[in-house]
Amino acid sequence: MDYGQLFAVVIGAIFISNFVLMRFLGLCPFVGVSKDSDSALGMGMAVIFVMTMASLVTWFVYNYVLVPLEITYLRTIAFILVIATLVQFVEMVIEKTSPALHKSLGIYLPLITTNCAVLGVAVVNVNEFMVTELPRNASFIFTVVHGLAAGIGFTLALILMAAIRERLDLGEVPESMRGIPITFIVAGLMAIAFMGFAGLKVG
Amino acid sequence: MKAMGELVKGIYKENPVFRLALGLCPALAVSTSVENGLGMGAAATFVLLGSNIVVSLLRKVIPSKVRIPCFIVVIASFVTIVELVMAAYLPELAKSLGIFIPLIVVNCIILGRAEAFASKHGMGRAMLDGIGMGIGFTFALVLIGGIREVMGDGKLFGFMVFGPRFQPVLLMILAPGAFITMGLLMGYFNLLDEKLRKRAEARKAGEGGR
Amino acid sequence: MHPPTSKEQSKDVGITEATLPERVVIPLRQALGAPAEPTVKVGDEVRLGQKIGEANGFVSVPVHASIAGKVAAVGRFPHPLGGEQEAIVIEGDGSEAWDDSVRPRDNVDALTSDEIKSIVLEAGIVGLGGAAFPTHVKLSPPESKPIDTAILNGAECEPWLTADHRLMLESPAEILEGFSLIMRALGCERGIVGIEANKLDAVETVRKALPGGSKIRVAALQVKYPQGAEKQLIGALLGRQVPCGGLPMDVGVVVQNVGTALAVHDACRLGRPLVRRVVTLTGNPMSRPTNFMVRIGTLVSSLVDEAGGLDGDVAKVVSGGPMMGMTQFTLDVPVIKGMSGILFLGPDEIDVGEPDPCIRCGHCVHSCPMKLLPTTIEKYVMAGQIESAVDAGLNDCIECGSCSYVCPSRRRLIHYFKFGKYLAWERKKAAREKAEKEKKGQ
Amino acid sequence: MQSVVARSMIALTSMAAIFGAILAVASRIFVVHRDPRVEQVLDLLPGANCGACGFPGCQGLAEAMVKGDAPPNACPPGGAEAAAAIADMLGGEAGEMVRKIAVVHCNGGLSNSVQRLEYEGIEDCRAAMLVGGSPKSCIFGCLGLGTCRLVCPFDAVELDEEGLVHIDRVKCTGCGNCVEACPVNIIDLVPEDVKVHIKCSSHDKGAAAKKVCEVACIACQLCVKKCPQGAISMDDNLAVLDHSKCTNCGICAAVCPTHTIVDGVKARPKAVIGGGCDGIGKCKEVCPVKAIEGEPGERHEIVREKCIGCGLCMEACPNKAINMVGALGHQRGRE
Amino acid sequence: MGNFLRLVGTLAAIALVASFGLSAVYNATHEIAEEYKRQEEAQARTEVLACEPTAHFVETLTDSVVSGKKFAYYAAYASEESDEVLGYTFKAYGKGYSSTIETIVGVDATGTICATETIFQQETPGLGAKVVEVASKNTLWDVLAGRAEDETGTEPWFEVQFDGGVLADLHVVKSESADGILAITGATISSDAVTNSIRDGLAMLLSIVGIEGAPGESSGAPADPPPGGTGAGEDS
Amino acid sequence: MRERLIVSASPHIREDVSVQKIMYGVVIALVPAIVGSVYFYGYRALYLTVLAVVAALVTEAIIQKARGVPVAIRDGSALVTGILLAFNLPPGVPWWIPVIGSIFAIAIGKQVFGGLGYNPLNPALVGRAFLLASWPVHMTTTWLPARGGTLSGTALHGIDAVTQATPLAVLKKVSEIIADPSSTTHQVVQAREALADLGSADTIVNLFIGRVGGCIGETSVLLLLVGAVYLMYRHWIDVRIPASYLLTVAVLAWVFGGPSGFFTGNALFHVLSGGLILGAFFMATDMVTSPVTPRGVIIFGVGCGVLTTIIRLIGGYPEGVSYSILLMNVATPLIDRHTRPKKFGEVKSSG
Repeated sequence: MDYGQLFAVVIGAIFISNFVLMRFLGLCPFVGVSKDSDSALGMGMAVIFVMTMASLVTWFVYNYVLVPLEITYLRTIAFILVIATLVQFVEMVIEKTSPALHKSLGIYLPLITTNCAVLGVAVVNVNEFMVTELPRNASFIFTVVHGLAAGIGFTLALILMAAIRERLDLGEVPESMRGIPITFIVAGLMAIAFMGFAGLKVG
Repeated sequence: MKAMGELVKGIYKENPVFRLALGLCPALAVSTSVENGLGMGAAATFVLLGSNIVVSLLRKVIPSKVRIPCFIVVIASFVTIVELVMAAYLPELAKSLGIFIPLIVVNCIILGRAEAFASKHGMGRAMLDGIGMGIGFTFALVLIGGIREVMGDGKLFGFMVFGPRFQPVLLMILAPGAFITMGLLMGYFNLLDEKLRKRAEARKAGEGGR
Repeated sequence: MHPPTSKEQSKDVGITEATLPERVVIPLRQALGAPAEPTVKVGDEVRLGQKIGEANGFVSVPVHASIAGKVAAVGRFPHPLGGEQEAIVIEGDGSEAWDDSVRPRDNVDALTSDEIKSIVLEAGIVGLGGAAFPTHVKLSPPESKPIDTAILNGAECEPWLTADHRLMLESPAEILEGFSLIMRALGCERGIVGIEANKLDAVETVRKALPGGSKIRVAALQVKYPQGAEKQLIGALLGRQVPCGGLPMDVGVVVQNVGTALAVHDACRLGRPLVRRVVTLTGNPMSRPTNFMVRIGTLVSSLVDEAGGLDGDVAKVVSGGPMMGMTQFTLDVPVIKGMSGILFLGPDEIDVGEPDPCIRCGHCVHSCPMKLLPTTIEKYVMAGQIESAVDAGLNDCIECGSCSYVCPSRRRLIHYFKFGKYLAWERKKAAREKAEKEKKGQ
Repeated sequence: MQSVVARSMIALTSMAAIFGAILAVASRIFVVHRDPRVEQVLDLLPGANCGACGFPGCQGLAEAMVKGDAPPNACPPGGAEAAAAIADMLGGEAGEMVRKIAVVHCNGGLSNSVQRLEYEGIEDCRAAMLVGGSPKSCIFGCLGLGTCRLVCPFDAVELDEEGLVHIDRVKCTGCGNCVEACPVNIIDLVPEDVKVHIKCSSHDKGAAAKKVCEVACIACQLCVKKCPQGAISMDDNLAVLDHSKCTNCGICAAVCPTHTIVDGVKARPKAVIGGGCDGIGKCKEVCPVKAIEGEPGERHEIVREKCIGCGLCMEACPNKAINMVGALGHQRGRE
Repeated sequence: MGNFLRLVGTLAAIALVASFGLSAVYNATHEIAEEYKRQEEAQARTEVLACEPTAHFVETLTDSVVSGKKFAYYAAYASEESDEVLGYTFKAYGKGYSSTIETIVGVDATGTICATETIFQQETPGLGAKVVEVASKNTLWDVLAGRAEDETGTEPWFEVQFDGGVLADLHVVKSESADGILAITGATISSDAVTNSIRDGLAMLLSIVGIEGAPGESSGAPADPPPGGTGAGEDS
Repeated sequence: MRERLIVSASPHIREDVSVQKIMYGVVIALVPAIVGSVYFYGYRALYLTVLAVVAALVTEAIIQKARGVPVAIRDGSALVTGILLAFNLPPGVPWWIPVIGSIFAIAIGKQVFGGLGYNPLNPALVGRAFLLASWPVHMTTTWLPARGGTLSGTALHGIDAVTQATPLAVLKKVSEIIADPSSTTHQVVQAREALADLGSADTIVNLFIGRVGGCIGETSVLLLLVGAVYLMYRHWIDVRIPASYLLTVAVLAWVFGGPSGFFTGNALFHVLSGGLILGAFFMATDMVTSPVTPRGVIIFGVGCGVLTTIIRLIGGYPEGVSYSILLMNVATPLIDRHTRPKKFGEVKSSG
């Protein structure tokens, strides 16, 4: 187990190639739910949870169903089925067992089904940790940790953006740039700032 | 006339990217060049068309509780078909679109249209809607891709535009360039919309006065 | 925060009695709370000190005739606190005789706490520092909140104003007696007179006037704005912080202005209701800055004439000090109980025009004595996010003006806070009405 | 090769079946009661959960719509169709009501009224009231800082250079926001079909009002006397119109010496005396603006410039010799 | 219960149909895709050994494992009977910015690189993708006006740099004046990925087949210079 | 007395300070460094600065005109942006670099958000980051040696690979050589000598005076400090930001920055080299983009320091000042949101 490499995966997913700012994954919810900080935090937590869970489950599906049956070409359809079910299931469980948690976190779950960051993380996991020569147990840990880190990276970008947008809401952004356009400009500038992490040597 | 309307609404009035803010991820990720934009647009259009048709046909038999999973399966099937066919017959394009082909599945445009339109209309209109939206999506991708390719690489369709002395704005090819181009284009479309609306209002007021 | 004090003009000018006005306009609303109910009608003869308006509720005080004569009118007149308010106009007959109800007391030292409170109420005394809060209310804290310290506020941190300063120099003994009566009314043992260190002569004078064995001590305060604000004064003298949304009594303290102490003395010792006060007339356009002892209801215009008029262009007339005072659009407003001064500002002393955008320099944050974030609150109010503004401390703002004073962008911070408080209050009222309606509906 | 087909089919189908079963069972175990309207709205929404609305998914938007926190058109992907359907579903309460429109009862602009002070501060009438009151000498009048415009959600209020407020009768929905916000309470909701308005709120006595404003109501009572419907009365030096009685005849506006009453009818018909006139002069008696001339017994004439088209003469003429012509499409009052 | 079955049944039925359709498409296409890939690689192998025109027969050697890492290469002979090795080809995998770049490298019998060809990359167009870009003199306007010169057969300028290179030459530099592989402006990660993967592969090959120039001596190359064309001229 | 008096809310007097005054104060504070840049790099430095300033002013004016808002280029903010942008460029860049940088800085960095006071990121740094990403070759290789000194400010001891490098780039290079196990003994010895020289008194003095290569305005610590002291005296910059920033860098560089283990780094070298002084006093203190809360400014300064050190020590760039300030700019609204000071009389912070 190479902990340095694992750490590098974490730093990479959060900062260097942040899912939102560098890989353009999960933009719809990034733009939609970054209007206020509280929703952003709730959404972020939900995404972290689902990304980790989805990484975990898809690893099993890939390694114990698709690979043995030699039908890896079905991974897209299998993964999305898994994610959709997972999200819906978790939402139902949370709504029933903990209304408070549902209010703060669960309501963001449906939004995640179609969050391409979740499917994205599953696909990236396959490309980076499963088809490579990593031993199986290592690939499992890398997959789950990567899912978690990618979720954290998404959440980081989301709450930073939410705080900025709350401030911009009180400002004088030109009429035509209000809302989504200025969000993209801010995202662009955030991406420029995040370029400072490029080439970070960790691990 | 009505059919025409369904077709062209996606280009400007209901452009999925600029107006509805859907399908943003591929719009930015794949728009590094016109070629990629066209390829992604074509792929998405095909999936849109296919899933719209199937969803429209199946709209009466699918119970609402499993509506979403069913739609997703349908869409994912079409995506996989595109993936397989592209790998076999257009391997170069498949290489450059990479990870974003499977992600067409979660392109909100497709599920959105399947839900909002195809599951409520007959096959004919659903087809037209699919094609219209696809064209709008492709248009957006080509527009963004063109801007980024010209400014960031000095090229269009892989050919130099400005000659060898041009020093391209590398940022435009990088992630920030995509965001900023998108933001400015959306802002521009808003401005355009405002202008058109004002003009229409003025015309209406003029008519009313007479 | 150290705005220029600008007190040189009038601090050495002794208090002079203004000539008896021929006509006074006495607004029925003198203090916070409900206006008084008039008890006279047009044509009635009134004597000096006679009650002409009855208190109307707990937070309300009576008003008294400040000259003898005939009631000429009861109606709406311009009010120094803005807009028009109900007032009683008395045409004077030149008589200086007090009403029969005014009788000096010789048993002052035997007065009980309750007696003092009722005398104060009957005399119509309010805080003369500017806020004009009814004094009897302040003297009657609930039993759950025992008062251990009374503070006499002689800080007078507002620039330009010298009314309190002169009063302390000229009537220290009376003020101290008034203060002792206040302490007795509150039943507290400790009394502190807080005076800013730029008035060392006043510190000296008051100290000298202290009777032997007094429980009162005099403290010289650091010169800074707003040192004289209640909460800041308590913090500076006792190191206690009045809780947010709370009153000084929550930390066992009551603060009274020196003018109020004099009024308490006059009421208890001489039996006189509050019919006069000291007003500083100052500002660069004034030909002779003056400290006047003025009858309540005297029109400012007549005072200005008496002080020799104006010899410069005046762009703003402020009732009170430049930091918290209220602008006037006419000089035909009467002196009210809470009016500590009239300040005239020339066109080059004020700034006009649109403010610049906020550059988030944070000067307002550093200057805020309440440790709020004025820039943030302002933006919330501007955006109509009143709840967020209240969360951020809108209602804790004491409107001292420090933030606006230091703002390089000349933002209208205080105006927005006043406005925000108004909107918050409106909202609360609407919510309450809605709730009541729903209750009725059920 | 067949085996790939078989493997794929078995794997995918069984996965779908298992997941479907899990969901079906879970939905039964973890059933939570929801507002049925939310479900209905949810059905009308696209269900893409794209987040374009800013709410947490379609469920969140549906709940907000039901609660009234989001307008029916808050879903961009759903487009106009979904919006219409949702509005239909949720908007059953509107019922039939007389449409009302906000009217500002002041016409004293910068040039025809007196200003008493120069206001420096927040452009909002309420804020101005906090620091010293109205800039106008008339304390009843419009402050002209546009609070009503700020609070109007429909962009229906305009402020002109005179500092006067105009309400766009098409855009105004009668929501009453401006009525509540106006610190001097000079805005009022008036039935849409009343088009004659008394544009003053001053309770000052005639002379005092006239001194500070050229278009103030001076309480001369002319309108009260001339109104054929008895719709105008005097309340503390101010003319007040009873909307339920007004027929928009416009007589009051024509007789008002200070032009305080404004006739909002765009075009009025004119009376024309036809051949049936026998000169009995009834019309001349009733004409409020003295627009009829003629000797008794002779055919009378209308002075077109003076005629305001109120139609009183037509009603008064026993010979039915008078007709109202012009102003095509104009409707007379509410019959 | 009927409802339950209907839910599950619908979903399963759709999945059944979908999987049937998909597997049919898969059957029809995956052979073609794989065949294309095989041919592409085979062709690339021949092309990168163009400097040894007599080499026309390439044989797979079994995978070797060197210090825990798998490595596979092909040896080229003049004919099936010949046992004189004319050259070698191997595939180098370099982790670039957004993909693993695969390059086929041809090496002659002395250990000098003959030619290289990048067969797979998904790097950013305009940046990392320039590893396979052909420097064209033709502008869009030339093409539109029909003035374009024929440029078929031109090699990408980045790949050409490796031709004739030996192990010691394989390090990335950022200015044209220095010796080494000139990095692509703004795409140092991709440049490094290709160069380092070729260097590592070559070193591995040399040590396996026993040509002089062991890995230890290749150290003149800097270790992972920073990306983004940033460092203030760290390179010579 | 006037016919119509002015009525407004209190207070009725104002301190004699304005946005314009502050902005021109910053310009005045930058004048010594401008003069220094002309001395060290010749008139080209001034030429580039003027280009940047003119481009910034013209862009601001054009956009404000197009937006239909009053043209406010006199407020001096665009002037400051232009100067700071030029200060962040190597002295040998082509003329169009400062022009395009200024246009981007003003248009995308500032005006698109509504102009002065609303931009979340420091426009000058946005401009610089844009240029660095777009034309990395120009931005990293066009250094000029300073008059009276050298490019690297120190002896190189045969580290031939770094003839074009600024002190920080030399540091990065030698650290890499030392850390690289494949380096020859000779190389390591040379690198250690060079490293020792970097920390020598001579180099430190060179850095302090400005006799080293670097961006136009960042080299002379002495001249920058002169301006900074003026600004601090006028209370126009918040001292806590540069103080916490520099302290953090110093401590972290000392602890982690050494080639031979913890607590061997040269804090002084790190503080004086690169754009740290310029960044800490003139860019991190940009009022618009830094927090306003008392705790927030400390967090901001420390955050800048941590990020700068991380990028310098293990990042892909030799210098990390501009990126770390940009990153902390991004975090500023979040910091402000969570560091609201305790109100006077607030019994317990309610969360």
